[in-house]
Amino acid sequence: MDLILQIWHGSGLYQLTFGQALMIGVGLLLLYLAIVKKFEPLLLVTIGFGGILANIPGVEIATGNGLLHLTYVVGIESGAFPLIIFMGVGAMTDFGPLLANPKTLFLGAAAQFGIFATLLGALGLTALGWMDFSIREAAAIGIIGGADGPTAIYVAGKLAPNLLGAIAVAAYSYMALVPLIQPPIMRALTSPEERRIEMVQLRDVSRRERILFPLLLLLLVALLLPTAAPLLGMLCFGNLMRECGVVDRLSFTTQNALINIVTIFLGLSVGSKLAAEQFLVPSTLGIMLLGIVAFAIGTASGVLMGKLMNRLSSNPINPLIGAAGVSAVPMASRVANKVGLEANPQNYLLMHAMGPNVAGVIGSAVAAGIMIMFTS
Amino acid sequence: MDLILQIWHGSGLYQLTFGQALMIGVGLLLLYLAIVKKFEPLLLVTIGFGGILANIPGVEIATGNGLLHLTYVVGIESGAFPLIIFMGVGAMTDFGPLLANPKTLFLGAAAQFGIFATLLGALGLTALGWMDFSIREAAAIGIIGGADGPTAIYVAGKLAPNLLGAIAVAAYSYMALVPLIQPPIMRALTSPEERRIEMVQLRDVSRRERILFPLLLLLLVALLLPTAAPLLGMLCFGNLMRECGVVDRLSFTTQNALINIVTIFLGLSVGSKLAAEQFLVPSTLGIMLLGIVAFAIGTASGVLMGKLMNRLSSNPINPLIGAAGVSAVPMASRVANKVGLEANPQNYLLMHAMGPNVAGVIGSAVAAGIMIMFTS
Amino acid sequence: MDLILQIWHGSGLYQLTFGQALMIGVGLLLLYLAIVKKFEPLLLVTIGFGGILANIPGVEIATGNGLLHLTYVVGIESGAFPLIIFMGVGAMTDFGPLLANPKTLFLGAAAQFGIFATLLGALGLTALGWMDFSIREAAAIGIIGGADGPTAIYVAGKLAPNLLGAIAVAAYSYMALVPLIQPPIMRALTSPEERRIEMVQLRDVSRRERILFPLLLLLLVALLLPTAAPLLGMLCFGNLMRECGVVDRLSFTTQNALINIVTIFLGLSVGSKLAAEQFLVPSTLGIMLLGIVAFAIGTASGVLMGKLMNRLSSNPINPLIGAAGVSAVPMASRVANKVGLEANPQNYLLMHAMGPNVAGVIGSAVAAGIMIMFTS
Amino acid sequence: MEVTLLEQGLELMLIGMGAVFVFLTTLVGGTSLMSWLVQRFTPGADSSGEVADEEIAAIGAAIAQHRRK
Amino acid sequence: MEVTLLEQGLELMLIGMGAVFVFLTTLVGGTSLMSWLVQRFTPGADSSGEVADEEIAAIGAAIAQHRRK
Amino acid sequence: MEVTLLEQGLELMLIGMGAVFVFLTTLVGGTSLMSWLVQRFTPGADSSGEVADEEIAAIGAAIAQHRRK
Ligand code: NA
Ligand code: NA
Ligand code: NA
Repeated sequence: MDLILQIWHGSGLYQLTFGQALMIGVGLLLLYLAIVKKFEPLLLVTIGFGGILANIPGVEIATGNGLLHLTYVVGIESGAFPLIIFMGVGAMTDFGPLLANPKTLFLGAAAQFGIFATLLGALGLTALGWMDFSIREAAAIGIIGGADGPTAIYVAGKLAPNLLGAIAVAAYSYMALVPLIQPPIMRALTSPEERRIEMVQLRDVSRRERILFPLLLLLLVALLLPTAAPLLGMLCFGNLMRECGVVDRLSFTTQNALINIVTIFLGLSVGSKLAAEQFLVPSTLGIMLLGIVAFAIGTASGVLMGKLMNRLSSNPINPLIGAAGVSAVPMASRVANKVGLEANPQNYLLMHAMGPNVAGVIGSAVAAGIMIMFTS
Repeated sequence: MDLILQIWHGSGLYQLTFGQALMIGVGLLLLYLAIVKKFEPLLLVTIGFGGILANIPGVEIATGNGLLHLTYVVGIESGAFPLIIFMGVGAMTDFGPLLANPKTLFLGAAAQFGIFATLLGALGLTALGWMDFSIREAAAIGIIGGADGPTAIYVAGKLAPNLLGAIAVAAYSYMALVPLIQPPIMRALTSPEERRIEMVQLRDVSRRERILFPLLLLLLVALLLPTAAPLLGMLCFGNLMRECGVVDRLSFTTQNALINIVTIFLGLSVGSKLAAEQFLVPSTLGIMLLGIVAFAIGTASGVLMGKLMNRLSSNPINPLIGAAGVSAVPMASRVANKVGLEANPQNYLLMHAMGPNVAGVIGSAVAAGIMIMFTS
Repeated sequence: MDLILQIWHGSGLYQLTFGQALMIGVGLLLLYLAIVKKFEPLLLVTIGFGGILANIPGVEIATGNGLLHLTYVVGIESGAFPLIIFMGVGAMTDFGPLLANPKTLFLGAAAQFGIFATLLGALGLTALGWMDFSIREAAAIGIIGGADGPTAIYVAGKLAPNLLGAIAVAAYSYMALVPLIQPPIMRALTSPEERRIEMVQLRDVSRRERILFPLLLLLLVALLLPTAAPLLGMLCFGNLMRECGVVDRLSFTTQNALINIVTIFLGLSVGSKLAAEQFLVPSTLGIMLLGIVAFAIGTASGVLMGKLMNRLSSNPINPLIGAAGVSAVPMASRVANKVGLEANPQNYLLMHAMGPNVAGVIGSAVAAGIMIMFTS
Repeated sequence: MEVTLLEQGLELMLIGMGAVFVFLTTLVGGTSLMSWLVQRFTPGADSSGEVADEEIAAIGAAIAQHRRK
Repeated sequence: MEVTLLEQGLELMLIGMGAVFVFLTTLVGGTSLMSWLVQRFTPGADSSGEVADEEIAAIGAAIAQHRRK
Repeated sequence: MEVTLLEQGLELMLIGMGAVFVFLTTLVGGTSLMSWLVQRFTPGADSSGEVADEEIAAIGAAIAQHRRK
């Protein structure tokens, strides 16, 4: 009979807290969004499942010597996983549209305003006494506005590891929700005429330019902002492998087996930070709230910059592509394309939006470097 | 001349013990079984080769800072490798036949009797004074009867790391020998009429059921038996990736590059535990003996449960598929199919046996969770 | 204003030393050789890029807790990466030509004279007071003459970690330059008649011989020279997976995803040792100088051994294939083929050169084992 | 203490087999209920057609990946 | 000290956005210059034709790899 | 002690080259013996035909894997 009692006391049903049940529900919700709604499935499936595992009472997988705790220490705390993902992103990114129209980098710069506005917002909530974020925590929260998962995880791992779960979930959830969050803002800030603007076709970009671009970017980062060099260095390395044409087998593995393996363990590890006692705290609510504000402000500032550039530039620029400056590659480009098509059925903005879209990746890595430099 | 003497003293010939020579022979035997007889080649090639490397005197690869010792610590002691293999197994497993006929889960349950009978046997040998196994060691030995390599390694790593080499070799060797061990037992316990029984064709299983099943299994494990949650959680995660249809690239990598890489290092690491001084001890003989008893009892109880279910059920059930309940996927199913065809050339049991076969994987993971709960 | 000053002080431009600028130039040069000249691109792209990252002042990626420092510790110091690469090389190597004509192993033996001559050269420079190499350092430098990257890195990691960057760069650079270094030496030491010699076509080698060869090699290493067993053991393991025909999926992953992933991190990790303050020291110049001498002597002694064997053997042997004995697979074989074709347009030496070429891999691993045995 | 190792093992065997059966019985029940609910609330067969589609999509994706490369 | 957290944040925002713009402006300049130099010193178009070649090479390599296996 | 580093190196060179040759000579002998035994005790050529079979099997497996996916 003792043994049966021991089974019962060891069972999840006996030990389950309300918070854990709630978090298992959150995990199931993330899986639902990923599988049924097809929102960012690569990350939401893995994070969601990791979140469920982390909230099973009595199971040693997300804590102690458990697998997910080990991968968290080895891969997230060290920054290794986000850096490897960035290498993979580099190997999968075509900088051609950006090279064909480098001015779209300004759109990628403008959209980073969401990051800094959110930083200020987080400090404002603290000043009001509603939250209690340090400047490092506020900086890590702001990066959610960069709409770039690995950057957010990398920065949170360095500046505010205690908030990493909430920040990662906010970043990926809102990236998943980009098709819902962005269009109303884009429509509100542009006139139908602006949305109808067709853009000049992009020129072909030579292989030589494609090879030199990652090296140029690396050297600029090295000289101007070394704290952004790990992220952007790995991005450049991946892209150089892709474009140089002599290491195709390395590039192929980076884009497939390697990034897939790391994505699985990154997702599960991040999910392992969704344990109820860590996640169900008031600051999570604040982070979720600030995160959506960050996305909205980033979208708006990208669009407004697009309007400004359209007035100043000789070639017409459709301000909708400014919204793609937040990153969230390639979803934000697709959104810009879709909203453009609504206004003008001949207006294919997809390739034009890819320029600011990848510029947004660079821009938020730069912002991340600045945050790390000033607060650590 | 000193140097030549130093070469001679450093040479394997000079240092080789009789035990090491014997173990190199065992390693070659495992390679022979794998390559010529094609018995479980993925594991027997890697374990056999690792065993040879571990018995070369004077070579630092299985000890100290050697590669295989490092992979052992990182991958086996931590439990990481068996868990990742389980994720891969999940991604490769089709639970369709089980979902079409869930009652076959009872066959998978019955076959686990081999595990517990062997536990008792190991304690019996200890009571007789022939061996000296603690209850933890007896539990780890019993798991051999689960006919599931990663489960056996996971449990041995937790409960009896000193016996890991012998347990893993026993588990994989007997899994390899399933086509020799099972048929006589199956024939002895069934009448020709029973072996001839044809079963009703399985219904189609919808994608929605396939997606919900791993989640259902995970939640049941979470609520009832958290100590089984790491193993079954990873199995469910792999299966969810397989079935959900939105992360095919992760599922593909899990089934290929990732499981292959881990299999290589798991096999070599397990092989590194075949060093003569650790392996050539009386307990190894006991483990090999108990292991085959475990397989035999598991097979028998699966078949007997099949006979019972055939009498109670409205649809006919061929008791041969009960033997597949021990796991050893998919070999045990093929054996059931082959013995069935002998009795009735129209009798294709393969798909019917896959249900109890994968049920056996779940069943032995459940038994493993119980063992871990009660003895640690 | 303080913050702007902080940006400026944190910037690379402010902190950059002359040495770092120079080393960034060296990194760019390696990239140029790899991408434009297509010299050993898999390694020179990764090492070159790692070298640039290591010389960006203020960036924490090659030091401290940075990713490249971690991969260096985990993969290079432990010897894991070179061993895994050797496993991959084994899985990619066809020992058929060697088995068809085992006498070519003597050519692979002779070419290792470059290793030992360079060891003596390094000690000579020390005796002259120009350099200050210990015997362990001299041994590690000598291995450059083995023309085998992973062997050089493995030995340097064990005997002279402080010189690892220079040794690896020398080894891969000269391997890249084999088409420039070898031909003049080969022409100088052979007469046009010798270069014109056509060789007898190689016999078919049965699958059974191919399977037994790696086991034979392993057992010989085990019995005679255990310090070479980690390297040659992994080579044999990879080759056994390739040839045994029952673990094709493991062999495929070893030849693709696994070796590619390890190559990326090995290259970046080695590159991280090109930090200016470590690399820009007088000993680097000595190592670069000794390295090219090692290649030249190895080539010469291979060719001379070829001449000798041609006189003693009943079947004609073209001495050019002796040059392939240095390793540098498959580049050295292609060079032998090309120089042979110049003298006789019907003379296809490629397959004949592959024998000594893979023999050179074995030979330098044996030499590495001897160096490790005697100096550690 | 008079509880021998063997008695401990016997108890573990009984409880263990019991727990395995309880767990798998619950799973049988849960699975059957889940399948019943799915079949009740899903109109039409959704399995056979989809598989073919998926296969075509997989091949298409493989070709596309090749082209992209 | 009277510098509040909020003032610190404000300063970080101004400097930060400034730095982002300075960096990306430099990158626009550098990229434009690089492209101009490449186009000036490279005769003929080298982009479109090459892609097709690469694709053919990739397929060829895949077939070769298959054969080798 | 009068043994200089250089003498040590010279000795290492002689012994080392000797050991390389001894090892590879043994390997030549072992390989030749192994090949002779295999050819003596294996009837018929088993190499050429098999390769083609393996290739076909590899392609078949790839297609099957594709279908399964
Ligand atoms: Na961004
Ligand atoms: Na089982
Ligand atoms: Na060599």
